[in-house]
Amino acid sequence: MTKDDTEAEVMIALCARLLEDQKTAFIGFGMPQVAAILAQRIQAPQLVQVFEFGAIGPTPLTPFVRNTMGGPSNCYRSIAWTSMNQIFAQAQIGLMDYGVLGATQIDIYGNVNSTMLGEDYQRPKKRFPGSGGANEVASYCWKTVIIMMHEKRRFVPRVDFVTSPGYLDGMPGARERAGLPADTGPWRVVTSKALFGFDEDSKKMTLLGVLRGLAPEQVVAEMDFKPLVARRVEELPPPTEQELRILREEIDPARTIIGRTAKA
Amino acid sequence: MTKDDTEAEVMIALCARLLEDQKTAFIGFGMPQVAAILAQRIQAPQLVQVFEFGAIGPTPLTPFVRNTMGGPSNCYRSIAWTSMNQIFAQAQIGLMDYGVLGATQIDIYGNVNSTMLGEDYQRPKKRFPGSGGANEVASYCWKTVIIMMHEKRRFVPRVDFVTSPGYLDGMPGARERAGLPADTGPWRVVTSKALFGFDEDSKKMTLLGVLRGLAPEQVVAEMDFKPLVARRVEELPPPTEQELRILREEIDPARTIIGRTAKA
Amino acid sequence: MDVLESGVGEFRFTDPDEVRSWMRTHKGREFVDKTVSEAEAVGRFVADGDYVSFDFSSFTRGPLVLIREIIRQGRRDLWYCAKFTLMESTLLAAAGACSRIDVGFMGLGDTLNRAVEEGKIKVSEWTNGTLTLRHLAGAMGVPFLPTRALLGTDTLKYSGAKVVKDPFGGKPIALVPAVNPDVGLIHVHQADVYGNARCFGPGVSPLETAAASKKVIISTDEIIDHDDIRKDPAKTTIPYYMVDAVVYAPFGAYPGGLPGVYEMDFEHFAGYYAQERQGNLKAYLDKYVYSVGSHLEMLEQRVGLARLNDLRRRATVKEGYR
Amino acid sequence: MDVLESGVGEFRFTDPDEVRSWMRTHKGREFVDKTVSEAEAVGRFVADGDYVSFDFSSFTRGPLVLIREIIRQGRRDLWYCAKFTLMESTLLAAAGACSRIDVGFMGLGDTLNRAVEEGKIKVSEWTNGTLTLRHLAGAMGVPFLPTRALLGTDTLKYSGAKVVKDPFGGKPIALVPAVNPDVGLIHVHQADVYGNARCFGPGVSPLETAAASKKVIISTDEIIDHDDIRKDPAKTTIPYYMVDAVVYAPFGAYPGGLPGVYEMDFEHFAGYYAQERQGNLKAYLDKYVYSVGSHLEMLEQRVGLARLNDLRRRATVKEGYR
Repeated sequence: MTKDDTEAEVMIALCARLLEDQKTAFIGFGMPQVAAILAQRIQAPQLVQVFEFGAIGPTPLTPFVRNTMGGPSNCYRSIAWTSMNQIFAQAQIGLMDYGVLGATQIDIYGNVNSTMLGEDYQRPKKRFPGSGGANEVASYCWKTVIIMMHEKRRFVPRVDFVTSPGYLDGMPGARERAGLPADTGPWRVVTSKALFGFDEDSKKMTLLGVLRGLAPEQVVAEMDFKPLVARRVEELPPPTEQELRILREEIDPARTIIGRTAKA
Repeated sequence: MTKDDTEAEVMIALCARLLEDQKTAFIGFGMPQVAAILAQRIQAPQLVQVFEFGAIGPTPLTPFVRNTMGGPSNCYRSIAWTSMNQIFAQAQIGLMDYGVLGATQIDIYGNVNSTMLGEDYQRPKKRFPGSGGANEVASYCWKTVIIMMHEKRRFVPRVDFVTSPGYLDGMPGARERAGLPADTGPWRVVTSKALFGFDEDSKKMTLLGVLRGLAPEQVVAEMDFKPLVARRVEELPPPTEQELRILREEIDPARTIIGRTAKA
Repeated sequence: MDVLESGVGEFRFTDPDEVRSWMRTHKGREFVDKTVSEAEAVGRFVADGDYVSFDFSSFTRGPLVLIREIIRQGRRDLWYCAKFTLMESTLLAAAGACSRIDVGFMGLGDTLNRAVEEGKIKVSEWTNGTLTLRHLAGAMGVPFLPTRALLGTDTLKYSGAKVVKDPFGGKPIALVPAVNPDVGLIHVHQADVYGNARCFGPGVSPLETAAASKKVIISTDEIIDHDDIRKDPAKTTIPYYMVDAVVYAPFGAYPGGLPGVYEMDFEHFAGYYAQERQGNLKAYLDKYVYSVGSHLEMLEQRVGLARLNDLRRRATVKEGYR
Repeated sequence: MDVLESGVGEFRFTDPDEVRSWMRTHKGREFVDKTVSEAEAVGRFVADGDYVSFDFSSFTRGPLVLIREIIRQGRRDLWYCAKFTLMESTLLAAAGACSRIDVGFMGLGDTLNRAVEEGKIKVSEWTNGTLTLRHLAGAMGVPFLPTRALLGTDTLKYSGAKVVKDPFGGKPIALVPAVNPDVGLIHVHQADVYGNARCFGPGVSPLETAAASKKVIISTDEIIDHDDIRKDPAKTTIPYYMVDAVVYAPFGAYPGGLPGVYEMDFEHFAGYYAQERQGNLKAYLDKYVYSVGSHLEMLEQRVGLARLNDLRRRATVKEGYR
């Protein structure tokens, strides 16, 4: 991370680079939106963004307007405007290539917790907002990308509550046995320091790349479990000048999203 | 029947009189359409017609255009245009007061056959077009009206094939036991000679009225089963001058529907 | 949740994961020009033995241009989904193109009824509503949907539906299996070259049919700019990635009508009825299908511009159809 | 079709025949003027203990006018359906109006999370998609719908869903029970006095919410002629017979926006966030709800015409929203 990049800018840039042009991508609220717009402005002008309230293929106006996911700027010049049941049907039938989600906590098998900490569901130690549409996205989309701050407390051996399914207990075919669509699951985890995938056999989170200037050990030290490490860990370039310019000048000049840093 | 009324005109007029203003009515193809338009022109101007392809509340243009059920004349100035799954959902949830259907054959419990005669489903003695949307209408609407030519071969003790449900075997609660919506079922059968209801306890077809000039015995003689007969059988006036004028001059001057007579 | 009853009818069912896998690999998300002639569309996307579905009706916004092309190319053994069907199922059967029918409503005239009586066509029994619901299940990627229709009837007995006890309320309820047709045929008012399509007016199930079908051929009376689609996204009935081919076919619904654009041709249907009653659909097919090389040739040589102009002139009700 | 797993969450379920009976007797098919004030609508149609559903979002086309009125009238023990929810669930909880929540997404800020931690609010776990699907089931008059979401997760475990073996394909599938809310609250762009209503732009589930709910209150930014509805029937989102009350409420979605008409009030939300973080929503409610007698008074005295005009001015994107 160059000295003045925020953690949010790093996560967003790394995430945007993963999204291919002329693919469909189910986009969650907040940071995933900014990443998708950035991807559209660089390598994926015809990325078909899809939102859970039913907009398909918008070309969002910038500056990005925080909160109004359903408003005119964000839904500008869509291909179709539908509804939630319709758009999740399309995801369920296999039409969505990517899903991009934020998360509060994740474990080694990519299970995501955005519901609660503690043992007693009715009296949690800490309560979070819940699934939103994340459970559907993580269940239905072909390749799910999870984007999160790189903080130790967020990477835990086993999440207290599985809000959205990763590879469950990691046993071969665990998702399919549960009835989830075949050949789906978390594909990448993007953080402010690194990029992870999942091992094909063990389904364990695997370090694929680290931000230029960081060592794999530094990244792993800030996780509460030990991920697998790829034979060759890629060096991830920090946000380019072009990426930063577009983020800072075009998409989010008020820095409501890109200004975020880890609380830890 | 006055000398120059056709059987179709009689059936249509008798049926139209049953439809109340400001009620919803699921309308089948052909004769039910003409009856609904006639009702709108006389006592039920705000009858909300509903068609299985999704039109809600049209005020059809006349002359009535045979066949183009989905065309602009028939769907003119609707309240809403939807789709088949949507409109059957509304019927299933109990929003449709009437269903009006034609039928090929009926039995004493109001079960309707529009599928086939014979024993072997794959090699019927005579094959008919099948349910269309009639099964849904007869299952979901609160009061189903069946409109048919009064011919002996059409009123049989037991239909060869139950296409659309009447009171099934006539046992109390038979429809509910099968899983059909409670408190539904055939309400009236309108023919070219008479009007029938169904006995509350035995669920048997019951003669409620006969066309002026006919005796109940004459009507029953042209049925292959003996219906119950109401304590007081109403005398049904033949089509009025107003009804005939509207049918002949406004709705169907080409007589494509109102010109029909029994083949027997 | 025990199965209380199972219909004996044969039915087409595809495992939802197999459907998903198809949708992943065959439904391109690329923005490519998909316009082709009706001959090429049918040649590439309709195979012998396919399960074929259609929307909306032979009288109104039906893809009759594609039905005639299927007959012209001599397809065989189609399994035809007769939901809200009329002329086109009859023509397919008369031409020997289909050997199985899922019955909602059988057709126009007695030709098909006789074919069933003679054992030439195999049928399974459904209803317009449950066949459309099966498409919705297919479009949702779930294996079945529940319905309170069919229950208590022989229609259920000769369908592929099952009756189960609802695990929430305890009452019997019917489940209909999803259908994912091999081919969906849909005529629309407008489409762009990528396949984003608009239908105006009520319709049976254009979106469900497009979403459920593995291969989708759109025929359209107008081609519009992609930019127009983006100016009014609420008007889009079918998004492009569900569509495999776009056939530009003015009067593609002929002899049926396209609401707000042209009326159905009553005289044509009168002639059809007469030939159907005489058992002479061969002559009808010769005239309108086999003896002409294309839809355009049929319109020009068998219908004529004066008649076409007249059908457009009669479509005076425009409200709501744009 | 055995039940393989059952969630332990409490859930609202109404037998479909009971729902039908309600729809038969309470949903009038008469064309009567249903316009009433927000006070009268909430007074007549929202009772303590009701299950309440809402569409679409507090930021976009939400019926905030009705939420504030519910709080003003001091309703208690509501069971709130938090599908795509944000500010309004938080306000209801802060005001002590709701005691149970079906969670899709919890709210705006930590107020609600703390209320759950402290045991002041009981929750059942769902997702935005499955809560919306439950409304679709309720709108279809069926007891459940199947989904391939929820499976394998704790979300399912604390929901009311059940997992069964699909009797067609044999794989496990989740069934979610229908929900028929006591009250559905929907803000729309336009409605006639009978309740025929139009929403423009994408939306979560205005029709499903209206169709499933026993009592439906529409708030609308515009009242239009009934005749206008009939001139463009494809634009009708909700037919009148689903609607019990029509509240004429310009800026009814405030502080959220109405696409194409006015933008959300960012400054207002900034103030809300600040007070929410300080745990001072009492002051917020005092200012915008308790100290004013009506929506109109709130707009006039707490927002002002200059701000309202500015919010309209900012809504420059009109394409598609009419």
